[in-house]
Amino acid sequence: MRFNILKRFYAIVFLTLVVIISAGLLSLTYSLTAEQIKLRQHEQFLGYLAEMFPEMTNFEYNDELYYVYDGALLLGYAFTAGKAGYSGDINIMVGLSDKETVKGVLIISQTETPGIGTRILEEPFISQFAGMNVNDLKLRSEGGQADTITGATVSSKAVIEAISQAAVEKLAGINGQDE
Amino acid sequence: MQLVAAIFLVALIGLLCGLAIYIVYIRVPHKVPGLGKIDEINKLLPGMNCGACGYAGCFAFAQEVSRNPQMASQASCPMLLGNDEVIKQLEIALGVSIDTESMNRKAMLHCKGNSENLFDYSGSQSCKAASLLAGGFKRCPYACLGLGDCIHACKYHAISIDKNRGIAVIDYVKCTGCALCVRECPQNLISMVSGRSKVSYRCNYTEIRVIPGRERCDNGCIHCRKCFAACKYDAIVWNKEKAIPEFDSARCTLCGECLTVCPTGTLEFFQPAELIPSQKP
Amino acid sequence: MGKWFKEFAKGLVVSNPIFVLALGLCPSLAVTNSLDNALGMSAAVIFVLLCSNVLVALIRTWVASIVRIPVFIVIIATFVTMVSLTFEAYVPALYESLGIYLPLIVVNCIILGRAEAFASRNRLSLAVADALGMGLGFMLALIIIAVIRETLGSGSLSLFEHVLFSLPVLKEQPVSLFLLPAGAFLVIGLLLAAFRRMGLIKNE
Amino acid sequence: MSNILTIFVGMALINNFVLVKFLGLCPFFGVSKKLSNAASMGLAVTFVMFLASAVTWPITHYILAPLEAEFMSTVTYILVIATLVQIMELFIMRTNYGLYSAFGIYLALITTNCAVLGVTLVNARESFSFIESLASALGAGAGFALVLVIMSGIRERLGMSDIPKSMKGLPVAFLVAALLGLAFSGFSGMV
Repeated sequence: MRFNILKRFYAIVFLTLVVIISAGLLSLTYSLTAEQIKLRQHEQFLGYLAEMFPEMTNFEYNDELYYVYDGALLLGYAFTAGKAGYSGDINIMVGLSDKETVKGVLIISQTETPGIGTRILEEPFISQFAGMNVNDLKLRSEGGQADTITGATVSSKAVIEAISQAAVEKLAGINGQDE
Repeated sequence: MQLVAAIFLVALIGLLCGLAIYIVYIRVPHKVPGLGKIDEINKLLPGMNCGACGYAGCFAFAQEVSRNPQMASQASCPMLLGNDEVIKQLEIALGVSIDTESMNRKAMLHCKGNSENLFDYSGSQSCKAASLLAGGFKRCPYACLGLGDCIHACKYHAISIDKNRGIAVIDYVKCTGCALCVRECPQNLISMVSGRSKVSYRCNYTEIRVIPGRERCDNGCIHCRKCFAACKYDAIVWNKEKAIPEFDSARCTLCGECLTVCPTGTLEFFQPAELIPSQKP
Repeated sequence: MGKWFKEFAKGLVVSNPIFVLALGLCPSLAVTNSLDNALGMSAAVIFVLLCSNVLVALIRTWVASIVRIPVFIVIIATFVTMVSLTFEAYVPALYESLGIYLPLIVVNCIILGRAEAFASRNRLSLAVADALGMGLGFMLALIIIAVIRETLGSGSLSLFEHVLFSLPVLKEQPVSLFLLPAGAFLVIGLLLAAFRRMGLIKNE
Repeated sequence: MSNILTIFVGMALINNFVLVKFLGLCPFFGVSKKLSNAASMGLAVTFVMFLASAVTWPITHYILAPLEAEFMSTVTYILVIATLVQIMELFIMRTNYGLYSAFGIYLALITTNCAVLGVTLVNARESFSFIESLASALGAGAGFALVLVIMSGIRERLGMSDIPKSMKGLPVAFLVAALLGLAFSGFSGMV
């Protein structure tokens, strides 16, 4: 009788066994690669930060805001912004030379349609932000200075909105922190 | 530590899934009422789902037959024709005797395809579409257009196109009498005849709709009745309303007299070549 | 030995997964807009296809038939997630560009198709042959499509960041249709017709 | 309420699963020869997508998220989908054998359908609420069925038309898909 029960429930036992083994294997690989991924992401970010502030020697980081220093001199601030574009998330890094003016904008990762969406990386669009006043960081139609790329409206609009939203939050942080 | 909990929970999901499949596998009523019998009959049937018997596939036919068994004898299921032992098993299963005579049928095409094209048709390659265009592109409005609607319908690949005459040719041996092609032909050129018929009347022209500029081809029957007069075994009966000969396959001896005497060559042997005595060398 | 090679060669041209079986189209259309992506994706598919065919062939006698499909698909999903984790850790650039299509290799019809149709019914060595054949056939097809799409779509063909060649006129105004999904359909359709015309693949 | 509608329309038309997101192409070419098959396949896939989203949402939010085991989401989702399809197959086979034989191989094909797993992954990535993920599943299913029916209508018509020998069948289906893809990319600006 006992064997019969095992025989009948064999299918369930087998499936559960396979699931346990696969879940175990996965957790193993996950724990192996987890800090590697974090390290990789951090490294990548540092690279972008250095690109934004070439003379940076060290930086402080608290509540998602980077304070960039050259020795003791405060060079500026930097923060990340992210929004869903046409076919995936777009992550952006925004650098401020001081509380008002934008130093520059860098696209960290995007999976837009190559040739169309990827034009947000190219010259006219990406460099328009440098030197722009912080509260102009809105669409031209909404009273700001930033304009989208014809033909890639979804992607470029996503970038501008991401920057403007993040700027508003972070500036509140900086001003609040100064007072 | 959290990973171990995650593994445990995912394993739990796996267990639940396995359990769900198992329960459905056991609890859902294994047998649709009477499925056993239907399954048994279904196994005997060819499983081609050709629809010749008029039902949506062999399983539906099995359901119908298991409900009223006498219906089986007029069933035009082609595969049952050939092998007798399947019919015997079916008779046992249904508890009724099936006479196979009424089952043995073949498809016959009533056209020799000798009428030339009136215009060069390059539209949709289907007889139904072509026949909508002023009754087709052939001089004779009843002629076979040779675009193969019947070929697509035939599940036994018994019909092919005769390239030089441009008409369909039905292979006597492969044809299982499933009658699927009859519905497909827009010119209703194909009719089901008994498997034993010897001579075929290869013309479909009737005076019902006379269209100016359109007439029968050289092989069209001119209703001269010579074949009726020439037949020594009076195997031909003259149908007065339609004015066409009808053949009694029991009396016909395949002597070929009517074929030679017919001025337009409308008649042809229907049996495969090797069965026709007069054509042997 | 002959049988092994026949199974292997079958996957390359005669029953090429993309052109003949029309399986595994989802990733192949999306990632063939650049040669690097295509190579990355085919490497991942070959690895997963090989491992899953081997494992499926090994356990085919023990697996209970009711749970056959869930078990196979869990095995494939495990391999794919491992591949995607390692890619994310060690080859992030490729991981970014493959995007959602990397986890979708799990439901890539070739892998479960071969596991279900072939590996679970043949012995190990044939399963390996089939996996390699199908994998290389997939890679071959992906490379051909990627070369055409990238050259026409972006005017130049680059392999791992160094440009192989670039077409003079197309460099300025590339035909960006080919980078769009519709372009991928076009390329595969015309290629398939060309292969049939050349007699490589038999007509329907 | 309007948010759910935008998600439904968004999934059905704007980022239609087959022609914009490129998921579920294998059955798309395999099944679209006959209109009746395409319609029943579309229905079956929508049903499985709905059930799958309903089941995977609690798993994501109450099991995977709190334990930060997102990397296991693919395995668990595909396990749930395979089980659902298996149960549906057993259920249909037992109760309505005629429909089962009509479906034939296509039922098993749903498991390997990238669109179904795609829906669950998108639901997780967009972190929809329960109702929203059901709406997105229905939208994706409706989009899939819509495109499948359009494609099979065209392919049946093409079956009879005068096409060069080497283009017949699959190649012409790809070209039709290309044109449909372009047409559907026209929706992209709507939402």
